[in-house]
Amino acid sequence: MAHDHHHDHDHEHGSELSDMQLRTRALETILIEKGYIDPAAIDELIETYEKKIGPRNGAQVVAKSWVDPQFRKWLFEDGTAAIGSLGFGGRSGNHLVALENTPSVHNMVVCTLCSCYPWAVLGLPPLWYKSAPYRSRTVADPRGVLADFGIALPKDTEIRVWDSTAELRYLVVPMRPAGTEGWSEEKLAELVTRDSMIGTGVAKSPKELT
Amino acid sequence: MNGGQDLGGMHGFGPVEPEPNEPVFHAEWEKRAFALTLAMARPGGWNIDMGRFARENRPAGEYLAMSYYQVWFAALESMMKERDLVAEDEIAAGHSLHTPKKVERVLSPADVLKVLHRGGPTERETNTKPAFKPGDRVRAKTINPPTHTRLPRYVRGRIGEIERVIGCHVFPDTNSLGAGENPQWLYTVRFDGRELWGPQGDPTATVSVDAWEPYLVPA
Amino acid sequence: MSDHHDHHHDHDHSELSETQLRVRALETVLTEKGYVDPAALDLLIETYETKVGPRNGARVVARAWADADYRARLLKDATPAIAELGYAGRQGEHIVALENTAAQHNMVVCTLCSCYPWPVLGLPPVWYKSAPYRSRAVSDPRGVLKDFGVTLPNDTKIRVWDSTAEIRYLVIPMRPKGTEGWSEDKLAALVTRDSMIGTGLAKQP
Amino acid sequence: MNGAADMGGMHGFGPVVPEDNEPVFHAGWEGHSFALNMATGVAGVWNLDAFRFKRESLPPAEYLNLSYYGLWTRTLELMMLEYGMATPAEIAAGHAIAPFEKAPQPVTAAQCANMVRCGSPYNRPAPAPALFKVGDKVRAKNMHPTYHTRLPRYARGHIGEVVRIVGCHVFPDSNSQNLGEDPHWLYTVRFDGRDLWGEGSDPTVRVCIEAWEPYLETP
Repeated sequence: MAHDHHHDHDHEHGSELSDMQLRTRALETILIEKGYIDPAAIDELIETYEKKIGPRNGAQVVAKSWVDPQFRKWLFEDGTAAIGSLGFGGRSGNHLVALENTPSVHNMVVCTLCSCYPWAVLGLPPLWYKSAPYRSRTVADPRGVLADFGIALPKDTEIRVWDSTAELRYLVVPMRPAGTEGWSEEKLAELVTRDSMIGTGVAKSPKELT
Repeated sequence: MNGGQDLGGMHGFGPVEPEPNEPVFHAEWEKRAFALTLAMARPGGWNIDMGRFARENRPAGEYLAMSYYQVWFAALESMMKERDLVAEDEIAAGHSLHTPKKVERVLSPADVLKVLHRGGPTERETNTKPAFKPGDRVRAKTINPPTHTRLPRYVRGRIGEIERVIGCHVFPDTNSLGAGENPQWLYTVRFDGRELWGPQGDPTATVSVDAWEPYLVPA
Repeated sequence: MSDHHDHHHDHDHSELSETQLRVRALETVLTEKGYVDPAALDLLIETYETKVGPRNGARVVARAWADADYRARLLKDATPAIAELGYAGRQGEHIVALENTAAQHNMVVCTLCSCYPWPVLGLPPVWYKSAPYRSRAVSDPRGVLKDFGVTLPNDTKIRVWDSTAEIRYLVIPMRPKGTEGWSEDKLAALVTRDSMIGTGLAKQP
Repeated sequence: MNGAADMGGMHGFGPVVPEDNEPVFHAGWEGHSFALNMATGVAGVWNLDAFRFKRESLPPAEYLNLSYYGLWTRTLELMMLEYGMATPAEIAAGHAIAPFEKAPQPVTAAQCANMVRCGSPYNRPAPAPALFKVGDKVRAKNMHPTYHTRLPRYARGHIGEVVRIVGCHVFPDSNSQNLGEDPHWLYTVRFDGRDLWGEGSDPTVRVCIEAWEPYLETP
């Protein structure tokens, strides 16, 4: 069964790629010929999300919240404003809510209906976030999904899943790892992984920094 | 399981398109896939509920993209592979490559009509009493087992009325897992269209499902 | 949208030939291993292609129209009443007959798979097993009836039966007017398959 | 609508498979599919909710078998057809076919950069006070509209607690049908996992959704 599935996937992926390549190019050509879009706008958008906006933004937010109690308080009271003060916001980040992970509560974010994700602080979502397995199972079996990521939480930790059904976007603030006392924001930000800000991971420990 | 097979109330599939003068089978291979499935049940040692679970137990996109007998055939293949009756290399070669397993009984042409006539009755003797009687209001439980169940998603959590006590029948939820027939009382439960679908429901329509006692609680 | 449909059909066709090859390969393997007897397969196919079909159900309905005692027996306990006519067995072990009246119209579906009363109706048509029927029959039965060109009065109650267990349902359509004194054989010719599923009505004389 | 997009609680899709060092786009065309969708969004011919509705209206088998950006490209094709930006012949040819009217003003890189920076806020002035307050128990209505809605099936009919009043936001159910923004109060509602999935499920799980006031009722 598993073997068959893989076979199918390869098959579809391979044939779909060239098909979609052609169809996407066709649309782009039409839109440019008809004057709806300036080709430079397409290049600008691709470059922005490939190079400029990504999880390093979110990591800065988290690191600051670890060292600056006032910022942390503000972040949980008004995520949009606090995050905006670092220069992040806009598209898929107009209404940001920060969620605090603690030893007793672990937060996880999903969009069961499509693929809502806080682009402004995390960039574009990875494939797994948009996949049927993640979208179907996270609300019903979050511990099982965490196990797919190699994460096992204590049995009595409350797990809060946030299904992004509206235009609110969630940023999980992971727990600060032990042994990082006195670290700079820049160094702390290196511990903050993308997955730890979705809730499918935890921040790296100092040992994991190479 | 909440899979591609649980279609009640889904949108987006378009109109029903009846085919004029539809043949019983649409291709020669469909006939063979049908007959093989019926003929292998006994030697294969599976029951109807295991067969249904094997059909639905796949990604919804795969289930929905397959034709009807493609689903049957895929389930037949997977059940035979699970039981080491046939291996993938044999299907690829189109010939037997490994020693056959001993099986219970091969269906002979002489037995075909007898077997079809006997069918597979699912009613069982019991000394228990049914918990509900006609007219009782019941709520279908909220359950979401990842394994086979015959309680469709669209009735879960909804309130209906017991219309008929059918008898004590084999329970698919356990039978499909090889965990025993575990017979349970079976009822016809009638639901109002608006109870199921809310304001979008047709006030003149009701829907009845057959539901085993473990699916129901008093409302 | 139409190009999408074409696309899918093409896709299905290429899968068909692949499935065809796999089915043949599997049948060869099973025959060589002695798990199946090819003559039994041929008999199974012949039975459902030529012997068991909606003519069986039509005879049951015609008898119910012509014989009040039989009708009463059929509606009380359909399995033995249908067996009187020689129809029984696989996928018809527990049959319930549903009476259509001017006040109430019955329709049968299996949202979870394809349950269908084989001994009286044969194997189900493709549309009965299709996603559009299985999804909409329970939530929009009038819309489905419209797909079949059937419009019922607004105050007719519609009862949908979702075959979730091993109970199989046979709809007894209303007897058309102007058929008084007709023989059972002549009546049976009015009984369509769809009228016994509830997606159609009996033919008019 | 109850379409393939509404995946919460479905079974059979297998494990989540994270990809090491995943690139932002897996092929050049994916970046272009993404950028085209963003840029046409800036053009303002349609709104985001209408786009989502079109995407989830694809036949479920097609939706489930397309890759993520494949779905975006397919939806963009359908939107361009519906809103008269291209003809089927043009999409097949991959070129504009004369005669056509040239758009007065193309979407520029500067406009796109501005959209990325500013986004598009969804909060609006409130036409009336909020009906619910934090701590209120609310029931998600049992509704099954055939049009776009953001109330997932798994939450319908279940009771939760208001944990936040988000504000007054554009209502997708109306906006997706081009019936206006019709803003309504938006709440974060928290459900106990056992209420959603049944008695045997994980007691430590809570699920929060955002729900507009018309989705909710007092239990």
